Amino acid sequence: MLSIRELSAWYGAVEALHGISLEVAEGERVALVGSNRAGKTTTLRAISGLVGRRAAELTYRGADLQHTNPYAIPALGIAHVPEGRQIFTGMSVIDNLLVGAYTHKQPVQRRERLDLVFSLFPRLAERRQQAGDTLSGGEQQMLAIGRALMASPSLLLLDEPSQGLAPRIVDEMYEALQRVAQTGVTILLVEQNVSLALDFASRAYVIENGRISLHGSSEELVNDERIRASYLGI
Amino acid sequence: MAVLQALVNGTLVGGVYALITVGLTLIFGVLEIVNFAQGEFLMVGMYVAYFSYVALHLDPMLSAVLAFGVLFGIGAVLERWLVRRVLHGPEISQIFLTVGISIALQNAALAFFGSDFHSVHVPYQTASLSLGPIPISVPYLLAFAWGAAINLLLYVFLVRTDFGRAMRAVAVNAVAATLSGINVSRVRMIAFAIGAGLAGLAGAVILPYAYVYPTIGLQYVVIMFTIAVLGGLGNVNGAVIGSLIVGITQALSALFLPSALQNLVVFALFVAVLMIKPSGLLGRSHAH
Amino acid sequence: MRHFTKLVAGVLALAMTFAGLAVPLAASAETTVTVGAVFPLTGSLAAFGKTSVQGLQLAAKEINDRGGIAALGGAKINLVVRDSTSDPADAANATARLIDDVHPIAVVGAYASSLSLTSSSVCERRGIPFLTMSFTDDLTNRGYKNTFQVVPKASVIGSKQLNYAVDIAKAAGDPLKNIAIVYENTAYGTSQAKGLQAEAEALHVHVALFEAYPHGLTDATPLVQKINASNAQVLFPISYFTDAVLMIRALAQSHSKVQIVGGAAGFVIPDFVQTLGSLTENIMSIDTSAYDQYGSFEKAYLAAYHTFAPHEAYENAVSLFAIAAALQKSRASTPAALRDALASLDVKGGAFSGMPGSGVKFDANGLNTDAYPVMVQWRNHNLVTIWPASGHGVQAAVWNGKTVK
Amino acid sequence: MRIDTLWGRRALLAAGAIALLCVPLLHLSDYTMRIATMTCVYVVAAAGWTLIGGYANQITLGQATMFGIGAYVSTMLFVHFHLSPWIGGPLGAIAAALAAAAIGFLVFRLWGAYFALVTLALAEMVRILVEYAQPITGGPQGISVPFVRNSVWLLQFPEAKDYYEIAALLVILALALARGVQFSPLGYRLRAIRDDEVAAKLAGIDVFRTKMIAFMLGAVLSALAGTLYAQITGFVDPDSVLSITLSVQLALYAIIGGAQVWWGPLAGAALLVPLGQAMTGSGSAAGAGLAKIVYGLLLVAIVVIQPLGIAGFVKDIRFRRRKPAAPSQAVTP
Repeated sequence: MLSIRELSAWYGAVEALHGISLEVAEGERVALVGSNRAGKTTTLRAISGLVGRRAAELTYRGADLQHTNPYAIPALGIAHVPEGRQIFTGMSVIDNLLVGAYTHKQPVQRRERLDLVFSLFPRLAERRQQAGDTLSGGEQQMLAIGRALMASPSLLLLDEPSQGLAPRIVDEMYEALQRVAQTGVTILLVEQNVSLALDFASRAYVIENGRISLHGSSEELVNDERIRASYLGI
Repeated sequence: MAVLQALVNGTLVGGVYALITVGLTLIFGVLEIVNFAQGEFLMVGMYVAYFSYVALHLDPMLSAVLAFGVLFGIGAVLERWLVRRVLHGPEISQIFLTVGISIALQNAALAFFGSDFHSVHVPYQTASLSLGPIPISVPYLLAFAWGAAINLLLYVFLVRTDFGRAMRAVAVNAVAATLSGINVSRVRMIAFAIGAGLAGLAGAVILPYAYVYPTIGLQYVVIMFTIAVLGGLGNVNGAVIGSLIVGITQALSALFLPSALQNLVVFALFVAVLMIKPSGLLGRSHAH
Repeated sequence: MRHFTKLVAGVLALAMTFAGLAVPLAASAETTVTVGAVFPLTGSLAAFGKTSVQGLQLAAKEINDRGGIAALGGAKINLVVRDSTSDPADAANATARLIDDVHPIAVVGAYASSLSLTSSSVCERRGIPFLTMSFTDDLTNRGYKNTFQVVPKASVIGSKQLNYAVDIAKAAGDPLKNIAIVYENTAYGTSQAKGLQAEAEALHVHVALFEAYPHGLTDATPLVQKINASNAQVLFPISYFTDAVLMIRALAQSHSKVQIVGGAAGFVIPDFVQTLGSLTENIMSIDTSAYDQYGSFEKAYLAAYHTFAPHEAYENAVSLFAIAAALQKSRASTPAALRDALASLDVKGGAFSGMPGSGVKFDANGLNTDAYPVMVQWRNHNLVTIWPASGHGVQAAVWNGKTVK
Repeated sequence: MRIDTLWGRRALLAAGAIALLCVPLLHLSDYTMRIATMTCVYVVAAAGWTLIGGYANQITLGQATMFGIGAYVSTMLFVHFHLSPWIGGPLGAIAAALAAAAIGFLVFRLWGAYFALVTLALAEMVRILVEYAQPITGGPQGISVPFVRNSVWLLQFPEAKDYYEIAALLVILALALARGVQFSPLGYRLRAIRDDEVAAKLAGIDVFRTKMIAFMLGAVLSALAGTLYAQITGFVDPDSVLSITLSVQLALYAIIGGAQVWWGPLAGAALLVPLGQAMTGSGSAAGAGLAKIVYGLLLVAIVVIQPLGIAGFVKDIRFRRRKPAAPSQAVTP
């Protein structure tokens, strides 16, 4: 459903991705792993149009993302949970979620999405009137994911959901993500914690210095010597 | 008694100030630029009301809606063609772009409308109601009512509607807003247009007790800035509170101090507040 | 990008065009006498600059229609107008440029005192006569040889404003005891208010409120509250139009019945009655010219601009009439000769009838000693002269609703 | 042609300075010389703005305060104590530097728009106080500088053009200072603050002190310009030397010329002062209004196209700089 061929991306005049190719099929869970500054976040930002990019192919369900305005991409079914959560500070939890549902105007549908988010993250329901920036880090991450889910996405781009969170919270988060995936949402996950990522995803790409260096099923990669040495510390 | 009268007057004037200032605050909140042409938008609004009165005998309280529309259009065009280009540019461009627009508007008014003073004649112009022994000016009261209504409407718009929420979202985090499917450029354009429109509306509403000529904006612009910064630039509720503080301070200080020093007190208060809280009373702190 | 470069090019081209327009064609010198006019046509004083120029243009037309300056072979007045802007330094620049460009025999300007002060300095240094209807005392206190003030100076206007009011009140049987003076914080306001205050002290009138306010009010209610609290019998506001309007409306809203005696400027212009309508009824003001005595000038102005002629229009016209009279008398063809002719000028009646004293005669400092202020009053949307009672064509004053005989 | 050697550049600058001093040899009209003289005054005043506003990006909208202090202090000393402006001017400059220190102490922790607006408010406070202190300052009526006699010692000459050489010397002094600062360690520190204040602080720069030095130096320049202005016009009042309009104008000259380089104020004032004068020539309000619309539009066009002003255009030409072809649309927060 998401096809990427020869994707390059720039920050200003600096090229940060050098022609990567990547496929995500309907219903899959795919991880993109690599070290710091390897280009993982840039890949997601390039898909969402937040950085300058050029590609031989960059399509989602046949729609050409290169010729779509960044703000129109969510309406195609892609929801992006950015690195560092980026919740709307000063706005309440419920307002954050409602902004997430900006492209979905029907009240009934919104009600359903809200119920779904609150059932996935009951703690958000408790704090619905609280300002977003008064939440704990884990709650903020849940809010960011919940906000993305409000748009009823078919593809969820997740950028470092475990960053800066206590292990217990991370487990809780990934349980919730499992349930999200079970509802049929395709997931492209960027994660620095490689074992966590390979655990969750069925396939993974390894990115190094802006290029894809390896890809395969999670099982293959877990057993790959290079991966074990460089990323899993075994 | 005199104090009570001053409080009443100060509150009324404060309500009017809130109406005049809220547009500036909205523009700063969403686009993070200080619009130095806001006084000229007010001036154009006054001319719209004046010409509506001359040509159509429309009361400024009604032509205020028309003034809003005209300035909304002007604001949208200016944002689309000019302001947008400096939003990511250096601060200097942001400040002096709107200074340039204000010079051009002032002199356009001079060239096309002439330098004469204009005002309107409405029956309630010098009327006043009596609240016990305290007279309350009707034109101020009407302007105050408009101010209250607009601030309430704006509040409802920002809090209860999707587009208003989107506007707040853009103000806080434009990237996350884009990722939520919000057309950030369009939201900014409309925020600028609404901000300009509100200045136009305010201009119309104050016309019954004031007058218009090309450089009238200069008389209001400093007080606008003071209030907007005092309340916290970008914070709409802050603008209301700042307006009331300035209105009441002016009225009360007039009781004890020479009128010539009236604005000195306001400025001193303004500087003092910023020394204690550099982002204004209700302003959010910026990581700049 | 390219289309913006074009925009800049266009803007520059336009600017150059204006710059080009500004350079006048060399005047054919034989049959014309060039007189310069420097007035604020832009900025906050633009409205008054405009009416001043209108008055001058009508005066020039009147002189030319009557065959020009007969003594100079029917030479026509060629009036060259320049924008002083509302800034004193620019007024000086504009004057210097005017002198360089067209070599006028005299300059008339610049309405506001601050502009006239710098403009007259330039004229003094170049030896060009400068005629003005600005009020400030400074203009003729500096020992300049080339500055001529056709109107009484501010301190005199201020003292007469009170003096006449005291006389009128006495005649009405309601002696003046307690007054309020509010004045704008400008050169005009402060110098006139000082004259008023000094006169009040001399006449033992109690000043219950002596208050300066910043010019360009956005709200007059605090000021009006002070006025009301002072319980003054009479209010003497010294204000330009904009503040006068706010103040009078706010006074009406507070049900104030105080008798207003304005300090000229904003109180005696067409905009005042057009804006305030019947609120102007019985408001008095000191003034430097008598509207009901303008004669043919008044009719010509009304026909051309559909309002009565404000005092600055007439008084600037008087400056030009004085120049014409001096030229006629002396056949002067140089600024220096004109200066001497002006210094010894003594004319009465005719076009000068609208000036109280109906004449122009300058003292050593260049002050018109014939002129004195008059009190005028709004009646039924018109200004009538009411004091001094001995003057020509003076009508009865109405003091606090009571007609004074 | 490019002159890249150190001595070559110095020779060029010296030639420029000499050319500036030799302008009177052209025998231009009195009016033209008057405008040339006024242009020099504004170059110096705008250079004062550039040191803080341009070099450090602390956009003050209150530079008129410094100009006004220079004009008032020297004029008051001259009128009340018959003190020559040659002494009154430096005293005014010291007073302005002290005022700058006080203002800087209050405002330097504010950022961006807040900084700009607070400097504007403080400038208005100064204007109100000067108007109120009538016995000393002459209040809103201002002070007329009496013409005593033609005298170098009293800095009094009959014509504005007679001030030209002094004004030109002051320009050379001011630009030498501005250039010196630009290429000095102080200049690097100011640039670091302009680019990123937080990073500058982390790099160990005493941000407050650096801004303060630039602000005070700038105040001295603007104040000296104010002194000269008062002598030339023979009249100071709050509206002309302490107004917001003047503050904005000084900043404009610097910005249009290029706020980040020492010669920006020169380029800006040399373009805008004569242009502004040319435009006021029209004899009708509509014409004058139309001319000033052009002025406003010119400003709009320049800040939109080239925020670095004339200096930016020159840089583009000299380096034939081409922007890298932008890839498809990107959103910046």
